[in-house]
Amino acid sequence: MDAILLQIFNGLDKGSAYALIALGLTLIFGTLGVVNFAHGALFMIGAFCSVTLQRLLTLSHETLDPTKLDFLGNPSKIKTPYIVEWFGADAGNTIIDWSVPLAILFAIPIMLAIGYVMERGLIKHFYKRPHADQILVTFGLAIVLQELVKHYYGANPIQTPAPDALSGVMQILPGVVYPAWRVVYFCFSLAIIGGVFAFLQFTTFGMVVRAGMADRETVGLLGIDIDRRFTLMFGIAASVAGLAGVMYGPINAPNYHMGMDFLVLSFVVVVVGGMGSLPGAVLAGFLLGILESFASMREIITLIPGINQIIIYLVAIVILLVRPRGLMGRKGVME
Amino acid sequence: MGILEVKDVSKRFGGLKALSDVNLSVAQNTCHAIIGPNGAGKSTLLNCLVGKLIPDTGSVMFDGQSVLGRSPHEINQMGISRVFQTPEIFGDLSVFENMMIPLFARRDGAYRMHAYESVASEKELVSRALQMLEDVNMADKRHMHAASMSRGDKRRLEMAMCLIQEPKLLLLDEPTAGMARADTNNTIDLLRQIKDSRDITIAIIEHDMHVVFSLADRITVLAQGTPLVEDVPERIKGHPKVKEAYLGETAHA
Amino acid sequence: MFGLEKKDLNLLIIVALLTMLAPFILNPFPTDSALAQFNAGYPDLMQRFVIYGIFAIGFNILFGLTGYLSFGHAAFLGVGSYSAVWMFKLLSMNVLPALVLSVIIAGAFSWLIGFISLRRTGIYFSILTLAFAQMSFALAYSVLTPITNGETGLQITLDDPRILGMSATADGSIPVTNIFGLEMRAATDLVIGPWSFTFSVGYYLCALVMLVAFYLSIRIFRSPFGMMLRAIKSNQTRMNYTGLNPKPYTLAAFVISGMYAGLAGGLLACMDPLAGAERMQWTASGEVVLMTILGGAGTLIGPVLGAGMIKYFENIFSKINEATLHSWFDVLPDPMENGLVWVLEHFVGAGWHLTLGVIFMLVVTFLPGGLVEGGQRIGRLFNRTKAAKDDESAATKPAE
Amino acid sequence: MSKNNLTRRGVLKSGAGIGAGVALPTIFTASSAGAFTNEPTGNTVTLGFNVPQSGPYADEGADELRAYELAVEHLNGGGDGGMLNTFSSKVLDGTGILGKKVEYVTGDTQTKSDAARASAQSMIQKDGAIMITGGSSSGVAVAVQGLCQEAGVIFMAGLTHSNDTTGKDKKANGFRHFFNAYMSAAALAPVLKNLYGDDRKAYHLTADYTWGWTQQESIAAATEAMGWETVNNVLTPLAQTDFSSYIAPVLDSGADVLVLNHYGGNMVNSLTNAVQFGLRNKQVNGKNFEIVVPLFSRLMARGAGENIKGIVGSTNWHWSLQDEGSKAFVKSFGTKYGFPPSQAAHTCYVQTLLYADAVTRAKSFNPCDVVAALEGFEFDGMGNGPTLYRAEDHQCFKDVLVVKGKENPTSEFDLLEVVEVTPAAQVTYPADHPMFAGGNLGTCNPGA
Repeated sequence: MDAILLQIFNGLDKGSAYALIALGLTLIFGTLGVVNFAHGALFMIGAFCSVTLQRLLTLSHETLDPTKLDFLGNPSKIKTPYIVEWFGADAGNTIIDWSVPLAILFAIPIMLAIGYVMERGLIKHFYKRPHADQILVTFGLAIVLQELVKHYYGANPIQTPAPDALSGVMQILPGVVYPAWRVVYFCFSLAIIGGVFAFLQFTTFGMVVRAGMADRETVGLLGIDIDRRFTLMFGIAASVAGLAGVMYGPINAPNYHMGMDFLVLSFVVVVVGGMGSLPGAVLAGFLLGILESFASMREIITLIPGINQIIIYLVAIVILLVRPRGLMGRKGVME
Repeated sequence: MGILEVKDVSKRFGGLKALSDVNLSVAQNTCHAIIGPNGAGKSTLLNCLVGKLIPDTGSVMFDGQSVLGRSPHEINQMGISRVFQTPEIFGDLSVFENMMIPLFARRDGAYRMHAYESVASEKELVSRALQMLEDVNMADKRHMHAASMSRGDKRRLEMAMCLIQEPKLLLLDEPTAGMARADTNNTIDLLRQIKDSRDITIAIIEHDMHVVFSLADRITVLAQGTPLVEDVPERIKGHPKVKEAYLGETAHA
Repeated sequence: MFGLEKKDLNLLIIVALLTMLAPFILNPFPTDSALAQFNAGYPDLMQRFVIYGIFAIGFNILFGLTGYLSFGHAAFLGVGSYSAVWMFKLLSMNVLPALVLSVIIAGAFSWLIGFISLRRTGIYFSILTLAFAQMSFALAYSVLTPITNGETGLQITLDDPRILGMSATADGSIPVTNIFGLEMRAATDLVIGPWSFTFSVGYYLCALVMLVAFYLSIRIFRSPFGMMLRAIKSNQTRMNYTGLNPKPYTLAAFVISGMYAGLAGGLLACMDPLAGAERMQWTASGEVVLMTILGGAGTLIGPVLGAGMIKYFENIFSKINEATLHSWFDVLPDPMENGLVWVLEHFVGAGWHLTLGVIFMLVVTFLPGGLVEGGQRIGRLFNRTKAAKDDESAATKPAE
Repeated sequence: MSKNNLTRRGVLKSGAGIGAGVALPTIFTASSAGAFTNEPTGNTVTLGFNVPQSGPYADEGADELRAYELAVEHLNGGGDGGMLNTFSSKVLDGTGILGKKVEYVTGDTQTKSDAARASAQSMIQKDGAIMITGGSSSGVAVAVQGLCQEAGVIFMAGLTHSNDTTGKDKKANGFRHFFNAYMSAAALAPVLKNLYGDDRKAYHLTADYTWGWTQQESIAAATEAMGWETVNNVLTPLAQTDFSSYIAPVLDSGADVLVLNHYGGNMVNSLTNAVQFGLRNKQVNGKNFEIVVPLFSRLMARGAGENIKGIVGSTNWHWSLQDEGSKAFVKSFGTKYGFPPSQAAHTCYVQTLLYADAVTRAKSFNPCDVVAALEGFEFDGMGNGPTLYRAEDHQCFKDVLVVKGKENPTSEFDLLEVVEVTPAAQVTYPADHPMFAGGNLGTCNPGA
C-alpha cells in the first residue's frame, strides 16, 4: 500500500514538472498558434539562472594560505565569497544556502526579457508560416541556446542544492517520508498553475487573452492591440518554464541537455491533454507522471519488460488514435 | 423517379433540429434550385448529399444507389461533383494540373499508383484538359499558380474541374456568393451554357434570386429544416407562403 | 532520353557528373596545404554524402510532396541497417541480398507505422511518428538487445554462420563486404602533383544507387502520382470531392520514403557493417528533416545538397581544433590571433552544433525554400533576363 | 604526407607527389604493395584522438584531449617529460616516435557509435592516422575498435569499463588500459565486506544497456560470493532523468545497500535522488543503509556535489596517488592546465605513451609488430604499479583503487579519498572466464 502511495506522490511531483512545461507550451500555442520547440531550452535556461546566481553569490575574494599546499605543492588559495565578507559569515552563508529560492527573483526578469526578445526578434515573423517552419526554427534556436550554455558551463551537471532546511525528508503521512524539496516543488507548481489560471480568469488582460485564444481576428477587430498582449504572454510562458527550471535544480542537477530531455515528453503531454487546452495540459502532466511512476515498478516491468522505456509514447499513441483532440481539447483544434 | 431522391431525411445537432423529414426529388437533366433564408438547413442538406454528414434518419438515393455511409470520394466517383461556396482548388498547383487531377480521378478511380510515366505523357488527357481550358477562356493562364488568380477565375476553374469529370449531377453551393453583378451575370451565362450544351443535372443552392430565376427549372423552398414548397419558378415567385417566409424580407438582398 | 523532359534530364546529367567526379571536386586543396582540412574527398565521407542524400531524397517524397512531417524516419534507416547486418551475419558478405532485405523490411515496417500514423494529420501525425521512432530506439537499446546488440551496436563477428560465405577469412579475419567479390573498401589513389584523389568501390556503388534513387524520384515527381501527392498537400478537401482517396496515396508515399530510408540504412551497413541504435533516435530523424529543409523541401536537388552540407559540417567542422585555428592565424599579431581564435572556436570543433543551429535558423527565416531558393536568388541577381524565365517556370512547376 | 590506403591488394603511397617544383604534374596510380595502412613515410606520424566533444560526456572528452596534447608534447620533447621520466621502459627519448615528430588530429564521437566510426574513418582515410585512441563509453569503444581492426590500425581504448571490450568484442588491434566491471567488483567486494559486513541485502538499480548489465552481473556475483544477498535488480531506461520512482520502492524493500550501476548523468541523478529520499540516514535491519556506486569518476563526482560524500566505489586512477609516475603526471598536467587530471585523462595519456613505446621497441609502425610488442608487455611507473598487458585479451592488469567520497574536501578537486589499493593479483581473472566468453581476438590486421 505504502509503495503505491509513494508512487502516486512520485507521479505527482514528476508530473508537476511536466505540467509546468506543458502549461507554458500550451499558452504559447493557444495564444500565438506557435509550436515552440525551444520551450525545453527555456526550462534549461531557468535552471541555469540559479546556477548563475549561485556562481555570482559565491564570487570569491582569493587569498593565499602558505600553510596549506594545493595539489601542485603551491600555496593553496583560500576563497572567501564577497557576500560573506560583506554580510558576515552567518548572513552570508545563509544567503548562499538559499540561492535557489532567491534565484526565482533573479530568473523572472531574465526570463521575461528572453521571452520578449525571442517573440519580437524571431517568433513574430513565424505567425503566418506553417507549423513545420515554426518547429524547425525553434528547434534551431534550441540547439543554439543549448550549445551556448554548454560552452560556458560545460557538459557535466552542476549541483544547485536546496537550502539545508529543505534538503532532508519530511513525514507526509504516518510512516511515509518524502524528500522535502520535492514537496516544495509540488506546492510551488500548484501555486504557479493557480496563479496563471487566476491571471487569465480574473484580470482584464487575461480575459482579452482568452478571447484572443478563442478568436484572434475578432478581438483584433475590436481595436485591442492583441499583439502586444501576446508578446507579454510569451514572456509569461517563458517565465513559467524558467521558474519550473529554477526550482527543478535541487531535484536533478542542471545540465545543458535537460531541455531536450523534457522536450519530446512535454509535447506528448500537450497532445495528450489536448492542444490549446490549459487544464488539459496540467491534467495530462500529472496523469503521465503517475503512469510513468507506476510503469517503473518492478512488478510491472517483470510483467511487461521494457514498459518503463516506452509507456509515455504508448499512451500518446493510444490517445491520438482513440481521442485525437486529447483529454480536454476542443474539437477541431489542429485535427 | 428523379436521379436524386431524398426521402424523410432528418438531422439533429445536439438540441438543434437542422433538418426534419426532408423529401426532395431532382429529375434528370434539369436544374433544381434550393432556396431558403439563413439557417434553413440548405448547407446541412447539401452536406448530407455528398457524404460529409450522415443523416440521422431517411435515405438519399442517387441513380438508384444509396449514398449514405459512403465517403465523399466514393460519392464523387458515383457521378456527383460539388462546387463550393469559397472555391476549393489546388492552390499550390498550376491551373493545368488542376484540370488534370479530375481527369485522372475519372479515368483511374479513387486510387491508382501511377508513379513512373510522367503526367505529360498522357497525351489524350492533356489535350482534353487544354480543350476544357479553352472552353472556359483560361488557356492563357494554364501555367499560372492557381492560388495567385482572382476569385472569379478560381470559381471558373473549380467549375471547369467539376465539369471535366462529366458528372451526372453537379452540386453548386452559392456559386455567385460575394460576386459583383457583372461577374454574377457571367456565371449565369456560363451555367446556362453548360446546362444547354450537355446532359447534366444541376442542383443549386443560392441566395441570389436573380440567379435562381435565371437558371432553375424547379425550385424547392426550405425553411426551418423542412421543405415549404416545391414548384416551377413562375409559381414560386407569387407563392404567399414563400413570400411570408422568405421573399418578403430578403428578396434581392 | 530516359523518359525525362529536357530540364530534368539536364539536372540528372549534372548530378551524375558531380557524383562521378566527386573525388576530384571534393578534394580541391593539395594534400599538404593548410586548407587540406577542408577536403572532403575521402571515401567514408563521400559515401555518407550520397547515402544521406538517398535518405533525404526519400524523405522529400513524403514531406516535400505531401507536406506530412515525419519525425520518425530514422527508425526505418535503423531497421534497414539491422536487416543488412543480419544478412551479413547469416547469409554472406555480398551486399546485394543485404540491400534487398533492408528495403523490404523497412518497407514493411514503414507500412505498419504509416498505416497507424496516417490516421492523423498535421502535428498529430508528427508526434505519432516521433513516438513510434522513440519506442523503437528505446527498445533497440535495451529490451531488444538479442536482436540489435543494444548499446554496442550489431556487428559481424568471426563466428557468424554466413551459410553462403565463410565465417572467417583464411588469415583469421572477418570477411569484408563485397559485391560478387569486389570489396567495398577497395580503392585506388591517383596522385597528381601535390593533389591526391581516392576512388573507392564503395563510393561508386553508393553513387550509382543514389543516381538510380534520384532518377526514380524525378519520375515520381513528374508522374500523376507525384501530382496527386502535391494535390494532397495543397487541398485535401478538393481531393476528396474530386473522387480521390488521399489515404492510399499518402501511405504509398510514406512506404516509398521508408524504403528509401531502408535502402540508405542498408548502404550504411554495407559500407561499414555495424548498426547502432542511435541511428533510430529522434534527433537522427530531426537530422533528415533539417537536411531536407536546408536544401529545399519539395525540390528535386535540394535534399541532396542539404544532406551534403550537414554531413560536411559534422565531419569537417568538428575536426577543426584550437591548435588548427592558431596555425591558420599564425601570421596575425597575437591579440588579433587570440581574439579571432576565441570567436571562431565557438563555431568549430566542439561547437559545430552551434554553427549548424545558427545556419539552420538563418535558412528557415530568410530562405524558406532552402539552399535551392538561395541559389535561384543569386542566379537572378546575375541574370535578370533569365530570372524572368525562372519565374515563369517556377509558376509552371511550383513544386520545384 | 601519407594518404589513405584501403585495399588489401594495396596501392602505392607516395610522398614524392609533393612536387611543388615539378613543372609537369607527376601522376601515380601504381599498385605495388604498401606495407600497412597509413605507413608514415614523411618525417611526421599522425595519431587520431577521437573523443566526445558534444553530448553528455563532453567534459570528459575535453579532459582526454588535454591529456593527449600533453602526451604529444612530451613525446616530442616538450614540457617536463611527465611520465616519460618514470616509465620503466626507457626507449622513448623525446624525439617523437622513431624519430618522427608526432602530429595529431581530433574528432568528435558524440558518444554515438555511428558518429565515432565516421570520425575515426576520416582520421584513417583522410588524415592518415596510424593509431586511434579515445572515447568515453563502451559502445563507442567497441564500435571504433571493430573499425580499427578492419582498417588495419591500432586502437588504444580510452575510458571503457564494460567487460565486453576485452571480452566478447575483443579485437587483435585493440588494447584497453582501463579496468573493467569484473575488476571493479573483485576490488570492491572485500572492501565492502570490511566496511559493511557480510550479511547485507543489496538492491541494484541498473542502467538498461550492455554496460549496465555486465557491471550488475559482476557486482552481484562478487558480493554474493562473500555472503550478500541480492534482493532485487531493477533496470532503468537510459533516458531516465528523475529516478524517484525507482528509488522509492527501495525504502520498503528490506534492502540495506543500494548499488547504482549507473554512469555519467544517470549516476549523478540517481545518486542525488537516493540521497534526497534520505537513504543515507536510514537504518535497516539494525544497520546503516549504504549506497555503492561501483564505477566512480571524479568529474561525475563533482556533478553529484555533496551527495557523493562517504559513498564507496572504484576508480582506475586518482590524482592523489603518491607514486612517482602519478606525481609526475599530475605535476605536468596541473602546471599546464591549472587543475589535476581525471582518470579518463590519465588512461588516455598512458595509452599514448604505451603505443609510442611499443612502436619504438618494435622499431616499426606496422600494427602487427606493435601488437606483438604490446602483448605480454610488463611495465611500471605509469601510476598503477606494475602492470601487464595480457596477450590473450589485450586487457591491462594492474592495481584497482577503491575510493570513497571525501567528507571534508580541501578543494574543489579533492573529492575522493583512496580507501584501498587492491593489488592486481586480486582482480586478475583467467582469460577464459565465463563473463568474458564468446569473443575471439582474431589475428592482427595491418591493413594494406
